[in-house]
Amino acid sequence: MILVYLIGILMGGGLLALMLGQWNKNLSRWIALCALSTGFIALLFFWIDQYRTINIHLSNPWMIDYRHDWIPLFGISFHLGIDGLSLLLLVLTFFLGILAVLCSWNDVKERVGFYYFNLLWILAGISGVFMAMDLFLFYFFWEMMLIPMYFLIGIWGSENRVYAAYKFFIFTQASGLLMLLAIIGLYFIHGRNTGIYTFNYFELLGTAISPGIAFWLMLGFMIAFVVKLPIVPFHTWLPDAHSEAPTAGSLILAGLLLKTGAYGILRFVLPLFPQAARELAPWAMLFGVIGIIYGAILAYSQTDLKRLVAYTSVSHMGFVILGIFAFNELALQGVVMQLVTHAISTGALFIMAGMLKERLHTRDINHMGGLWTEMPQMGAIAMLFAMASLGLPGLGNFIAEFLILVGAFKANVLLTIIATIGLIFSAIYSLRIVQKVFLGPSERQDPVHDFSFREIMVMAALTLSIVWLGLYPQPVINTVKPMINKLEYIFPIENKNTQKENHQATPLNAHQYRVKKQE
Amino acid sequence: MNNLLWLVPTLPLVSFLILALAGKHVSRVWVAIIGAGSVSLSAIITLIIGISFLSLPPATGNYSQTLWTWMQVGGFNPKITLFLDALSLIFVFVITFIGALIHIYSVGFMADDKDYSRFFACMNLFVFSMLLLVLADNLLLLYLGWEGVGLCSYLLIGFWYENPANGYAARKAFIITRVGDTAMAIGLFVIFYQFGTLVIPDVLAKAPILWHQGAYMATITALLLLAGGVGKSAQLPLQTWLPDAMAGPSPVSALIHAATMVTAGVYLIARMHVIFQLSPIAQMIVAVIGTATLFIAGLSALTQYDIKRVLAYSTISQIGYMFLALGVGAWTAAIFHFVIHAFFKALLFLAAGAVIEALHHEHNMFKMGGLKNKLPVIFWTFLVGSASLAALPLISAGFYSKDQILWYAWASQSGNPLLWFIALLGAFITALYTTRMMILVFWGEAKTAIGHHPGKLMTVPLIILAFFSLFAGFIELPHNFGHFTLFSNLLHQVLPETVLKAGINTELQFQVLASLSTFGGIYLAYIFYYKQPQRIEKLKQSGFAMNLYFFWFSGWGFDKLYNVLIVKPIVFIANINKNDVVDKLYQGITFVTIRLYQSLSFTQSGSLRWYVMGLVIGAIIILSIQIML
Amino acid sequence: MKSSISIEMVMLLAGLLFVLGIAGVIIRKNIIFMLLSVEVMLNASGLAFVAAGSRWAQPDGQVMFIFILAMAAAEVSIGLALILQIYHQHKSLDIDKLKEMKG
Amino acid sequence: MSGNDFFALTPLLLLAGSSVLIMLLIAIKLSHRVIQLSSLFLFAVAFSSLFFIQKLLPYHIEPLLIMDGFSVFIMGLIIFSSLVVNILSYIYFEEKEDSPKEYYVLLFLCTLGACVLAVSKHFISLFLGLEILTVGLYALIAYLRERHHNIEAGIKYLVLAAFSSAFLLFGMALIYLQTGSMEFSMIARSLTSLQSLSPLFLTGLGMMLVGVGFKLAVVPFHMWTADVYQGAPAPVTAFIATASKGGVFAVLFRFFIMIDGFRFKVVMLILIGIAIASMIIGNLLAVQQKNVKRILAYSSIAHLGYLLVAFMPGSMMSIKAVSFYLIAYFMTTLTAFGIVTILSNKETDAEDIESYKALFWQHPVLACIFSSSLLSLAGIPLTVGFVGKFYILAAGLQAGLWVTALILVISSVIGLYYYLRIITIMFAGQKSILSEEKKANPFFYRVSIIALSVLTLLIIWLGVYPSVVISFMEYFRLK
Repeated sequence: MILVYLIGILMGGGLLALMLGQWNKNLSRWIALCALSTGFIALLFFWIDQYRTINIHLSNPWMIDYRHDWIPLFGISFHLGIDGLSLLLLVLTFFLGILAVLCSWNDVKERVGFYYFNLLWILAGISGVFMAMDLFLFYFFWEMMLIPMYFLIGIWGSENRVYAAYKFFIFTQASGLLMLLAIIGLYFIHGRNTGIYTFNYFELLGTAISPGIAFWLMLGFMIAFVVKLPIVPFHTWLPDAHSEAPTAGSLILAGLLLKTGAYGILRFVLPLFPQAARELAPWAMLFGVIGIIYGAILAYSQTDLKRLVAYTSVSHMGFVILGIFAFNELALQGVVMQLVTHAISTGALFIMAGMLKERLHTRDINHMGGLWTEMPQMGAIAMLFAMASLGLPGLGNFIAEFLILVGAFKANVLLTIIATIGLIFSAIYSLRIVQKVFLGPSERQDPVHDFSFREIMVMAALTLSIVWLGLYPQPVINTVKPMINKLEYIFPIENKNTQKENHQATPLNAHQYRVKKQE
Repeated sequence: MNNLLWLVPTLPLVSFLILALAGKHVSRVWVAIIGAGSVSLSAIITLIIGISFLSLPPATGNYSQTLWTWMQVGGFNPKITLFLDALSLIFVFVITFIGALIHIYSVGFMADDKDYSRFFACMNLFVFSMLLLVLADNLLLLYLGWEGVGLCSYLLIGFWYENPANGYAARKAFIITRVGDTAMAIGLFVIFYQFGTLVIPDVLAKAPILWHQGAYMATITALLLLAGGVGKSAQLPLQTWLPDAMAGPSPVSALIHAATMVTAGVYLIARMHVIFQLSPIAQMIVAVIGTATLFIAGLSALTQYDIKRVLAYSTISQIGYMFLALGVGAWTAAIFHFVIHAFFKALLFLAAGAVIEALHHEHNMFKMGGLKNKLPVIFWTFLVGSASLAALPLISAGFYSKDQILWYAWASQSGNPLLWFIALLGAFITALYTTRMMILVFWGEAKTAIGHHPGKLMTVPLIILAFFSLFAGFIELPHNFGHFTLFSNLLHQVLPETVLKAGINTELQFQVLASLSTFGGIYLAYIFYYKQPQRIEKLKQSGFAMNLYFFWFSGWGFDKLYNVLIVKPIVFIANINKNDVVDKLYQGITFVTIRLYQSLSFTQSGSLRWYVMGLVIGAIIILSIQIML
Repeated sequence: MKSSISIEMVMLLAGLLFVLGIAGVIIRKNIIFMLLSVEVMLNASGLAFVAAGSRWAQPDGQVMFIFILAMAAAEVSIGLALILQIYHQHKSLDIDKLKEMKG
Repeated sequence: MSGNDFFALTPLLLLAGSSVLIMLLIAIKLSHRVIQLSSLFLFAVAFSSLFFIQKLLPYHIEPLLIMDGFSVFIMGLIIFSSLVVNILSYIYFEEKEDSPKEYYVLLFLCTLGACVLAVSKHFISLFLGLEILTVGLYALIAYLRERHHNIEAGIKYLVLAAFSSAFLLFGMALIYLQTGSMEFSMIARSLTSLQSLSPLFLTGLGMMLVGVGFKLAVVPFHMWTADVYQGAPAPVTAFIATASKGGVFAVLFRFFIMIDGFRFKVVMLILIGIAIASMIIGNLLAVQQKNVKRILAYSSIAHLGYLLVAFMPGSMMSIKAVSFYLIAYFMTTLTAFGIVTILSNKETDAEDIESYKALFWQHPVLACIFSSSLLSLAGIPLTVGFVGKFYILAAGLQAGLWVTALILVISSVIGLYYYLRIITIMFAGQKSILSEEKKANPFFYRVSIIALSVLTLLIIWLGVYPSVVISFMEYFRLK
């Protein structure tokens, strides 16, 4: 039931914020904050509670399974369930949700009630996506988050917001509808095979589909996810949407919305169409690598700070796709790490871009420079997150990228090498941000102020998480482990090799090394 | 006492955290005490550990301390483990000890800087990362330190951030080393898949079992690791960042870009020596890179007028010697030279910093001069450092370390006369530019008035370093000269002994030759820059000499080459594609849609007769399809 | 009773009338003539119904024809009312002048 | 005729009687308000009578009519939409006309016509229903005779409708000539004895398609739609868009199912072509359109295309999909036109897209209602339109119509653009161009808004919880 409550608290909170926001703006802010905090704390307790038992029953990764009939004639049920991956992403959702509320505290002054309504409903949609275990329900949530996001960009965005909002909506909707076709196709194929017409994820798993059709169906799913993710030829909505959205919007877009794409691939594409996914793998990896390099090069040339950060997302998401299609535990764990750490690091960069915009009224980095003198705290934090984004060891992103690359190296050496070269590019654009914004001579006359207390709280939360993930990522890894193992089980061929290697490798250790030395 | 090991890196880290978080609220005195004190404390703990390690060596020859498991994924479980053996002990000693001296020096040197606490925070972070680098028991942790020192180097080169040139130099340093790091990361992947682990001792133990001598994979792995080392240690072809890195404050140059960080490549190769031994080709390449670098950088040093750039090129050149030593299998000689070089190069940088500060931040040697009597302490310590750099026979520590390398370049199993000869030539050039620098700075007439004299905080570390620059050489004496091998004995626990092909009786001849080249260099500089400066003027008349001069001055045109080959094309592509060519595709779709709309809406003409026509045409189409099919 | 004209001929006549009506609607610009042409088409289909009814010897065709007649009358009456109004507003019965709405 | 026959016909009789009754009420010079309220009451009675005849179903009234679940359902939809139109009409006509009372008579007649269509299973009843509906509509469209646009729309509709009726009639005559019957089941029977389809029958079917296609406004018979939608008074437009199309679609569906027209490849090919063309062209035409009524007109073309996709398989799923989509489409369209009606003023209808600017900040409730109806048209989840579209896709894909489904998806993305455009306009800016509260009659204004709100809640409720309706449709059989 906790899952239903989670969605309920967001939706209810949104409605309440909308209604009470009519006569008191502050009230809706506090309502939003309380709703999210309650959910967050509840989730944290749940996580801690589950964490102890999580790796005992490796065979069953599912923690909660809630099911209620919805449209029984179609075999549609209101079916929520979470495993480690969902739990982790849910925690992330609520965490970033709180930050989104905080960072728009003073930013949004008009139509506050409606703003928080949209914000909470987006989060509700995203939470739903992470929990839905019924394909119809999944699609339902998948689309449900679009409208509030559209409003968020279209109403509270900056100059070119309407264009960006359209573009965002149309890209995601078009791809989503293709997924709907694939979902329905799968439904009928399964129904014809077994006589049971259902959208239940667990029953659809292992549907026997002829390879040709499976490939097309998988493409239907893939297109929705890669547009969201995004990978390269489908990425152009992202820079527009990210740069025009209000700060909280960019944060949620980069931090959560993109993650739904990766989640979808992990949850649906791989388990439902293992064979087709394997066929697609080389191409997907290729596009991932193209994304890494292409996004980085584009990021380098941007002068709009938020656009720049947006393109870095394209680059980072390339790693995700590369890792997913490597089909081994290391890469998949890396992907999950990347989802979390990218959300934090890019989110932080977007928040800071928002703060800069609020102070300087521009996003053009050519009009910035030398801000360190006046804002050393922000400078230092920006430096930290720029370093995170270029994959400095000790920060979470490094773990993610390293694991992905190690995993992918086994699957495809050449592509992995090119992807690794992407790390050089990431250094180039990350340092450019720091240089252009904070270093160099200052040409400003009017003073700007450093972090306020609220902003310090936001950034501290982000900083602590990224460092924690960089130095002790084990909780995350353990949490998703059963799920990843399940996935790995689907792709046995690729993984036999490592098992063997490891087996050979373990007997040798430092002790033998010394023995050998003496010889 | 060994279990105090974790304190060594932790103290600077704690200090960094305090300064970074609360630096604004701490008075300058306390900043200095925390910043310099933490490193000094580390140095003292290192001494204690070192003594206990030497007096009571662990049975296994090493000591490791696991703090926690970093992560556990599949078969991959790197731990945060500190690993102490003779090699890392020497490095830890150099880092903490010289680090502490430089910190103390900085208290005086940076006294007037507004970002006092930021400076010490970064320096502490650097010491921490460097310690982690040398203490890491697995390659991933090493990589953490490796990148961490890169970050600190970046932060400190660009310390005076108002000047965009400094920021540019910092970025250049970071990115070029990152190129090497990337190759090294790939090397890590290879190692992981070959051995299933990144723990260094395990890797080294398995390598000879898994790979035969000269194995293809060994060469690849070694070359990838070498690429990392080349980037960090500013060797050919990734050396171009180091001269620009002199934009940072002098203590930074002393600590990071002379004594410690730039020798990380040497450490890496020494640490992974088993893999290099398995691949003669890779080792050969190491030697060749070292030799080429020492020669090229030496000639460049000869032409610089900025005192710090002279020292920078000289650093590149000296690290070239270390690479040469590593390449010919003279493992201990390389490390020995590293230690000695750390002393005298730190000394030179610090002294140069003192000179520069005394002369109102004047870097140009041609505007210095006549400081011999005005800054006596600086003069004498600088002289000692220069002597050591030029390898003045017998009395300087530099002689003992460099001579060993020269001799091994000839005499070791993989030694080669050509390598030796170029190295010898390098020694000659070293003496030449060192003397040139001495003469230009300290002799002649004074061209710039002295602003302020260095205080005790600055001179005392100089004197200590000068002491070591003179006498540290005596811990390792040549075969024919006492054959005192304290240093190499210690290291032979970890590193193999050098295999010789020539008898040790030839060593004396080579020592004489090396001494002659040193004296030759000194004499030539004496002639050109002191006795008969008009000869320089005459040389300047010649077009060929001037071209050569500019060629060397620009660091053999590497910067230009990279600019044209790599930087410009990428920037060009990035700039023309700023608006994302892929987006054109979608704009095209939009355009087509709108055109379709326009032509379709033209059919909605409002004319009833046209609508009737439409109906009729529709009917005709339907009927004809039905009849036809 | 023996029919002297074959069903086919009647249908052909109906078809011809129908096409004639279509042509009229397309060609004429005057609204009244357009309405007239539509009447011709309706009557053509009425004729076809009668013919079809006679083929099956059922009264249904003729019933249908009556309905068509009634409907045509209703239509014409409304049509004429509209035409009056159009003339009142535009002082013309040219259908090509009625193009205020388009796009 | 037995007593049962009369009982089964209650709804139709009630509608017919109501029109007479209203006429009488007009004759005794009652006020507009009384007329409106009494017609509202009568519609409600007619609507509720549908529930009483449930137990008789299915019931045949030979040879013309059939009362079964589907037809009663369609009748319910038609009467319901007339009822809503009736509610909306008061404030619309009150300020524009002195005495708009005859309007209600016509509305009853048109509703009757549409209902007859829904229950007919014979060419004669089909024709009768169609003409009752159409002739009534001529008058309704041109009702505001002072306006140029109304008259223009009226004459265009009249000429074209009569023209297409002629096609329909000629087609019927040909089929009758071929099969010897005008009753659907008899036609079907005579078709089964035929070895191959005669060209005569095919021509007849084709001509009928022209007539029906016109009424449904599918490509290529769509060109009148925008002009008529724009010219007609907003409530009437709502009626045309819903009731009249619903009735025609129902009878077409019944006809095809009864004669099993789905086995004729050629006919199916034509229908697929019509569906695809309607979806694409309908949506494209609206892309940059600035007139809201025209946008809705073009979007209705596309929606009929969607409906045809569900229609084509002719399966059990099709019936349900079509029925459900009709509900969705009816409610959504009514709501959308309801907003247009409410926002219209004395001089012009609220058709310029600019007049919706900043509506959200002026009338948040109206803007929300309009937005949800637009989103439902676009088929976004949480609205009934989404479930409807899902149903259609399911029906199409079950029959393997992949290409058609794909085109549906792509064209609905184009559609999305213009729906969003209206929504964006409503949320843009600060000041509304619309004049402030000017409603002559606050009571009816409020009633209208409440009615629309209820519709909106229904849109959302059915979007979230469609089971109620879906299980109700389980028992629809057309044969």
